[in-house]
Amino acid sequence: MSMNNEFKPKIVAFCCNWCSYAGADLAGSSRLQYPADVKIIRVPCSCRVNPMFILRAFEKGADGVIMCGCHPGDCHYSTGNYYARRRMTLLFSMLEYLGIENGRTRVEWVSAAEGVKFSTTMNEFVDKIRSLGENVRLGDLRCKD
Amino acid sequence: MQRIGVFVCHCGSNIAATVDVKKVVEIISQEPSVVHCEDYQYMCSEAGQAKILDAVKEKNLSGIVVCSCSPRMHEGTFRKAAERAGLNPYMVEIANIREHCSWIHKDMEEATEKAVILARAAIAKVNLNAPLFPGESRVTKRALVIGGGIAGIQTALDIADAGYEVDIVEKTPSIGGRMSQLDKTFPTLDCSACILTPKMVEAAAHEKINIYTYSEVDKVTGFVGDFTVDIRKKARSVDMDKCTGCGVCQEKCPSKKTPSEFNRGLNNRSAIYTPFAQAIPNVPVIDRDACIKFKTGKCGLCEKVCQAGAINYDQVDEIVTEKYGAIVVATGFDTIKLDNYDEYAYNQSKDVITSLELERVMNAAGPTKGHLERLSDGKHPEHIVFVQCVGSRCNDNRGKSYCSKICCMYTAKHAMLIRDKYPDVKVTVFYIDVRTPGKNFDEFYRRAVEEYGVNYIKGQVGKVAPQPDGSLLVQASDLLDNKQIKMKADMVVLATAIEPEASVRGIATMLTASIDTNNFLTESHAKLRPVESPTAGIFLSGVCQGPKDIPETVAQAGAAAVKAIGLLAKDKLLTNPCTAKSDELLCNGCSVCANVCPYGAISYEVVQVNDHGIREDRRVARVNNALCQGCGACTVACPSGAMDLQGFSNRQIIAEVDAICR
Amino acid sequence: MSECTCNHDSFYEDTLIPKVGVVTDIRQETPDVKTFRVVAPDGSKLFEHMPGQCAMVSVPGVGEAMFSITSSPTNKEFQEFSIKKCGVLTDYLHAMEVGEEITVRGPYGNNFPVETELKGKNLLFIAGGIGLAPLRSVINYVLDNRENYGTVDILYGSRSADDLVQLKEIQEVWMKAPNVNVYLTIDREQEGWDGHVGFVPSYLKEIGFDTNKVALICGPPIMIKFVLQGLQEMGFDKKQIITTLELRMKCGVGKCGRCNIGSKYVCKDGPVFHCDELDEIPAEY
Amino acid sequence: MQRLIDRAKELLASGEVARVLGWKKGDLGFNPEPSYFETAESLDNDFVYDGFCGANLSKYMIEASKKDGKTLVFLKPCDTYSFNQLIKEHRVDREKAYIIGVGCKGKLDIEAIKAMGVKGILEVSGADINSDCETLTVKTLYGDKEVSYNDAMLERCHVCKGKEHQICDEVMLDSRDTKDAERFAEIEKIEAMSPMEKFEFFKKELSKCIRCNACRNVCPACSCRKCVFDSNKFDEATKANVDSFEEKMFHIIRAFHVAGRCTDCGECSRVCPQGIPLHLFNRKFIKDIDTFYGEFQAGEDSETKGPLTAFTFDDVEPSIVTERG
Amino acid sequence: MYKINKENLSALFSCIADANELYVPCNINGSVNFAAWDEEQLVDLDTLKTVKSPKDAFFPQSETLYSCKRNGKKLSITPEELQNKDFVVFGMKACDVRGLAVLDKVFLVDPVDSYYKARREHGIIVSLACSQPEEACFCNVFGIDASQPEGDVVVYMIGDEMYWNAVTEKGEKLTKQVASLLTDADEAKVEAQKASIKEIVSRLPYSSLSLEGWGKDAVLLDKFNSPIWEELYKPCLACGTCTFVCPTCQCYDIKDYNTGNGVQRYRCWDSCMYSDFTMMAHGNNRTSQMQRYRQRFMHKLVYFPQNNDGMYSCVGCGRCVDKCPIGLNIVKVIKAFEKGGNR
Repeated sequence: MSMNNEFKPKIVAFCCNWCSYAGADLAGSSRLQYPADVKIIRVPCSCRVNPMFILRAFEKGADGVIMCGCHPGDCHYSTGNYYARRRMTLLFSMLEYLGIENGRTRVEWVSAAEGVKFSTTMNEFVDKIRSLGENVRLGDLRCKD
Repeated sequence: MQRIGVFVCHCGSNIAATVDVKKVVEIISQEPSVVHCEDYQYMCSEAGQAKILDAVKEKNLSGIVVCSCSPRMHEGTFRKAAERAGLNPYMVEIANIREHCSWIHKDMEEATEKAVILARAAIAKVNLNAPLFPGESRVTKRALVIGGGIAGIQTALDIADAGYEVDIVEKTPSIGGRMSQLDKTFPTLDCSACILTPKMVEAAAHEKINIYTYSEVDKVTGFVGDFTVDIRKKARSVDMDKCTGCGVCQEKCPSKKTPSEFNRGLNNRSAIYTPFAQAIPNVPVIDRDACIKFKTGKCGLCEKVCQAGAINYDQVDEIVTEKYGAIVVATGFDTIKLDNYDEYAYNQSKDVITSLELERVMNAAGPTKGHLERLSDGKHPEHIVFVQCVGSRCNDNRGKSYCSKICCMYTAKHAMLIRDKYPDVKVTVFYIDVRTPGKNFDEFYRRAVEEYGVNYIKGQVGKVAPQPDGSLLVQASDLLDNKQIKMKADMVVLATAIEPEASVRGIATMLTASIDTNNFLTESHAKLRPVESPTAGIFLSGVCQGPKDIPETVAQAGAAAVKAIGLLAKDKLLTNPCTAKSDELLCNGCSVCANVCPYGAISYEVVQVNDHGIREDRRVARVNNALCQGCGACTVACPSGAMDLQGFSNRQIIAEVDAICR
Repeated sequence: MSECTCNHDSFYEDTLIPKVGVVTDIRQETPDVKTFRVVAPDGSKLFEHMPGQCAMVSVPGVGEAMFSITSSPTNKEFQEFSIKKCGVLTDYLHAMEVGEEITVRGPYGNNFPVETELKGKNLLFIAGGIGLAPLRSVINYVLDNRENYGTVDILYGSRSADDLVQLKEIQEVWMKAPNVNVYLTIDREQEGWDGHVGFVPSYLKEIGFDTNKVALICGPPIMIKFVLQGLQEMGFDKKQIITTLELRMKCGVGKCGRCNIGSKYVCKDGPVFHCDELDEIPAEY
Repeated sequence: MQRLIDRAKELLASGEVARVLGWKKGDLGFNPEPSYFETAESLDNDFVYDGFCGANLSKYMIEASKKDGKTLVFLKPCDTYSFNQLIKEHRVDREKAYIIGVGCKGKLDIEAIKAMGVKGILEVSGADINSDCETLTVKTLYGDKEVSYNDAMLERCHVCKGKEHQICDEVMLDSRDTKDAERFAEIEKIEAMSPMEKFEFFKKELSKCIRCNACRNVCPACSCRKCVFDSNKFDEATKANVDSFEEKMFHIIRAFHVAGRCTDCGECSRVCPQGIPLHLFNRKFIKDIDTFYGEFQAGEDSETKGPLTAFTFDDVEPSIVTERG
Repeated sequence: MYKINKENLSALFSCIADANELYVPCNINGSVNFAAWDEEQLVDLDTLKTVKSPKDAFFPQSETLYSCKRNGKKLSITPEELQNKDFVVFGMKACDVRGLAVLDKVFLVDPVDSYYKARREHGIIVSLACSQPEEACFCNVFGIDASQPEGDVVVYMIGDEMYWNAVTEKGEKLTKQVASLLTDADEAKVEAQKASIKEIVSRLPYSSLSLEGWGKDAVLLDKFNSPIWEELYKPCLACGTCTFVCPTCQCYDIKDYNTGNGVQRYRCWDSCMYSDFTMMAHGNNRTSQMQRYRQRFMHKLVYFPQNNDGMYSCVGCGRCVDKCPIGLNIVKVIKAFEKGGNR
């Protein structure tokens, strides 16, 4: 962690290739700002996001993880996000049950046309994570040296 | 470990204005496994690509990272460049430092730091990339169309005209489908038979089209480009080659008590029958359930009167196995059963009929020879009430939640035709909304109201009660005037909701095509791929995909044909190499992956494996690369990690996560 | 080298802590075998060893595995490892370039008794494939101390001519050394090969050595099995046959519990065993 | 119990089955072990079925399915759910199993007896399957003690799923109603805690975990040939025990992998040497699945798609977790 | 011999903890294990056996050996600091202390394991004589006297008093530290307790277990090739419970953890029962569970004694008897061979 007192969260965003990644591209070409703390990983579909990836991100020091996919019903693969939705609902519920602040994870459906929504979502999410502060409840101590 | 070259693009000033490109190069050069790193003004330019070619040769690179614009923009460009350099195109990864970095950040330090991290993530991924090769599969240049209605006929004609063989499988004795039952068509009021029959004839005569009527699809195996289909030709009991279609057998047949399917049960037909006069083929079939010969063994009259000697009681079902490259589903629709709608007295009164029955009543070849009359007593009606949305847009469980789409228009048509032919008949239409989007549709509806004086009432019919005098008492609410109405009617016509033909569910299962809860086949993308099923090589034509009128059906039929032609035109199919792959040593054979696969791409087989010295037979998953589209649903469902997605493997994504979080 | 701030008595007191080694030379021996030359970052030799000993080579974050040291102790400049590609670590090593750093700890295990039992004896070396790696250390040791030993016969075979490891050294040094006979064989006929063709055990019988020798053998298990049979048929006593076992180890210091065969630890009590000793331990190797 | 032995001998003798999978007497009277019996003699000498036969034998049927001939297996009502689930996942072969659904009067937990302060247990009587299952007499080095049968039962028996066998060829011996607690009561208690309390509770529990993998290896749903935590597929093959994260990751993912497949058989909690209430993870998923997607009991049949391999268009959004507060 | 009233134990712990790290058996959510002492901990000296043996105070379940950092192509290695502070393990039982003697044979022989050695040098053992042996105990079979453990200080719980007897120099030093809390005592009560324990031990179900045919004179290959193993291993789940609760099991794995900033090479306990234990890139010498099961017991009862002058790698603590999920244990193995004529 940097020494200046401003908290710079590490945020991983999984974006599906067909909608949300394109939405992020649109946010970019529309020059809609959101904090550099967000780093995007491209996946073919939200149903490719394994809970393991999310826990891994937290293990390695992420402060927030957000997953974006096509709106339900609009999945490029027709049903992927429906599975993703169930998986993430259960995972998030479990994390909350374990006492992890429930704002650290989020799912948002962002279409390729929703550049504005993408950037607003990211701004909101970063604000939320900043208000939650550093992730101390999840994460491996060894990564914090 | 790879030997990675990293190329950082300035994109003019698009990137360089906010990202300190030189600094990125300086930092990234220090990364392990990076053996080459440079920046350039426009990496996508010829000169930029040449730099990739040179570096691959000079430094013997095995992987490439381009830090530039979105991969959705130039991933293809750089993959091709890599290929020209002798590398596998899938050894390229893009770090998106324009749309996801320089364009959205203002602070140079921040943007530069992020660009470095994005580059590291791409490097981490490339380190685990493996060359991928698109597979090839051959294409059988023949299409199957399931369903011989207007959708199927149009699709078949379009495919055949493009020069490909087409088979139509129709389960009834004749092609023609629902459209053949219609009297007139909106919005131009052409006679349905007049425009359909020529198409039927054309299809039958087309040298590239082969029609299997009275046949059903029994079994489908294979995949896009290479389906194998078993078609069951049901025993017709009439020799197609000998029959001249003279019709004597039907006249002489003593069993004439079977409700006519074609006339919606409004009259009866003989046991040996052709559904309607213009049937194609004009060869009757024997309905063995109704035929006296089959029931008692005595009779055989048709055989005696047939001069052609075409009657053959010993025919059995025949299975034809054929190979196809593409399959078009055009199974059409039926109206829903009205058992849940007792309030409309459909089952109590013969004078309450569905709109499709009205079509037959109004048709000159129909049960009343085209005379508008009450089916109970043959009297001329004075007042006809039309009820809209019977079972459509229903928010309880009795009907369908969707709009059947065609009812508003055909009701306007019916009202108009009645008013035109019988100006003395009063016509009232109860509607919830009148929906008339479409070319000349609203004008059509307005003519019904304005020119023909059809009485439209926004309101719902609560009850239709048959009266002792034979009339019908219609109780309804008028929503605009907010009052209850009671009116006497002589006939009530129900705009009954349509639903997909019942057999489509079985067909969808055979095709592994996905189907929604209403039994409509699902399209691959609601907007962008509306005529393709998510299952590759399966196309959708007509109402099996969703409610449609004739013009839309024909348009979609043509679209489906074009998609099928596009497939058949290829000699070989290149398959997307980013497909799922199962590690058979880890696979449990539990089927969870197949359960979530939208494409039916996963099958199971028992193989002998050698698991570190343990030899045993195991049930393991196999991914068909021709079908897999690479969504990855299976990879997450798989608990053991046996199923992985090439190009987006677990390790690769985890490496990206690690690089970002480090 | 980084400043040591720890409280270990001396930096490398614990044998689990490796030394950093620089790869100074990489030779492609066969399509899947490369020989790596390693020295300390200051250019000196990492450690002293005896022929037959092995060392743990590691790329931090990738893996660690035991390899036999193929260079002779008589080489005063460096150590060499001949490594066959067979897993994650070896894949990584094979992709490496000269100048990169790895870690090495060792030497581990016992050695061929070159200074005791073998002194003054006639020696017969029999190797198959990558199995030449440990024997090469002995052979060069013997050649460098030629006066201490009797005759030297070397029988070496491989799948094909391309799979013969250290072919250059064999041809240019061993074949030219005094009182040394080298017999090469490959499994199948191959264009451009005018030497012997056939499996090592059958070639062994064809040649038919007399038994006033000590045999040192190393190779794939199946070869060892038949060579052993062959030697016994020729009248060799198991005591006269010395082999080295496969190096399936983790700690290298006889503690982690993996490589033991019965009460013997391959990493500590081996890897060099007399064949009569093998009869006394369970067949778990 | 003799009836079981007689029936097993009969089936062995007739050649209907090639072997019997049951429980073998332990050396302390309360530590029976799962065992195969191939002869009438061994059944006579060693077979046992009493209150301490808690082990769920359905997972052993994976290996037994590979053997020649049928295996007679004794399954308690709750074990049959696991067996059904294993059929669904093609892990066992129904044709290779002859299932005797054996009655159950609640299974005993020797740890529960010890937790009552009973030390030096030499013998426990009253655990016989034919007894009235009210009181156990425990003979110890330090005198005799009486313990209520119900107090000594495993956690899972207090929330018993019922006396019905979901799948079997025949039923033998009677079962007893042992349910005296609400299945989700513990979960609700935790859900009502503040985030900090929840976190501390689980941190304490998981800090006990020694990564011995007993929970995983005994679990009939964890039937993977190679667990992800043992393979390199996710780069998560760690056996370290450094801080709580590793255990957290392991237990969350394990629970996730068995979500919708876990029948709540309770074996994980039974075998944990540290007494970690592992069922709290699995049961949380079961509760959530019931709430979000409708009630579902894995193993009730061998065909229904599991909740994580199905969906509806109007499933709840993940934000429900935040919204429900 | 000194004594201290049980009421003052907390003060005693506090006093010890002032100068040393202190590990005592604590009840954490219902399980008793050795843990670092603080005021908050629920100390439990009544429970006979902690779930895990105290071996991880000397041989931790996970410990970092060294860290590597990569700077460009350069590597640097920083060894982990060795234990350099004294620590006290309070309440080890006779079997646990003997367990350390077994570990010593592994870690203190050449090449010495410096991590373990440092902990042994700095560790002060306060052992607690057993007052209520339980059914699974069979330490007497290995010549261990539960009533008279080894250790730097031996303590005895008798009534409301705890008797304290320093045995070694380290023990004397610790005694000096806490002297203010101790009062002089005579040995009569201690001797009485010892006698009563001996009587109880003789009544333990496993007390007359015979080790005949095992140990350094065992016929290794007879035992190894015995068909009995095929019968014994079948129910084994291949979990590591027995290994991880055992005071003498010392198998470990060496692995890397990538922290993002470097690599930590750590070692952690491993179990020879795990299916991947001997899996290496170029082979696996124990591919079946039978082989792995046999390895564990052959090691404890034959290999180890043969390499260490007859010392068994089992101390009869009975933890595996208590904890095996499906009721297997070393005693059943010994008995099975007894039945089978020790072959």
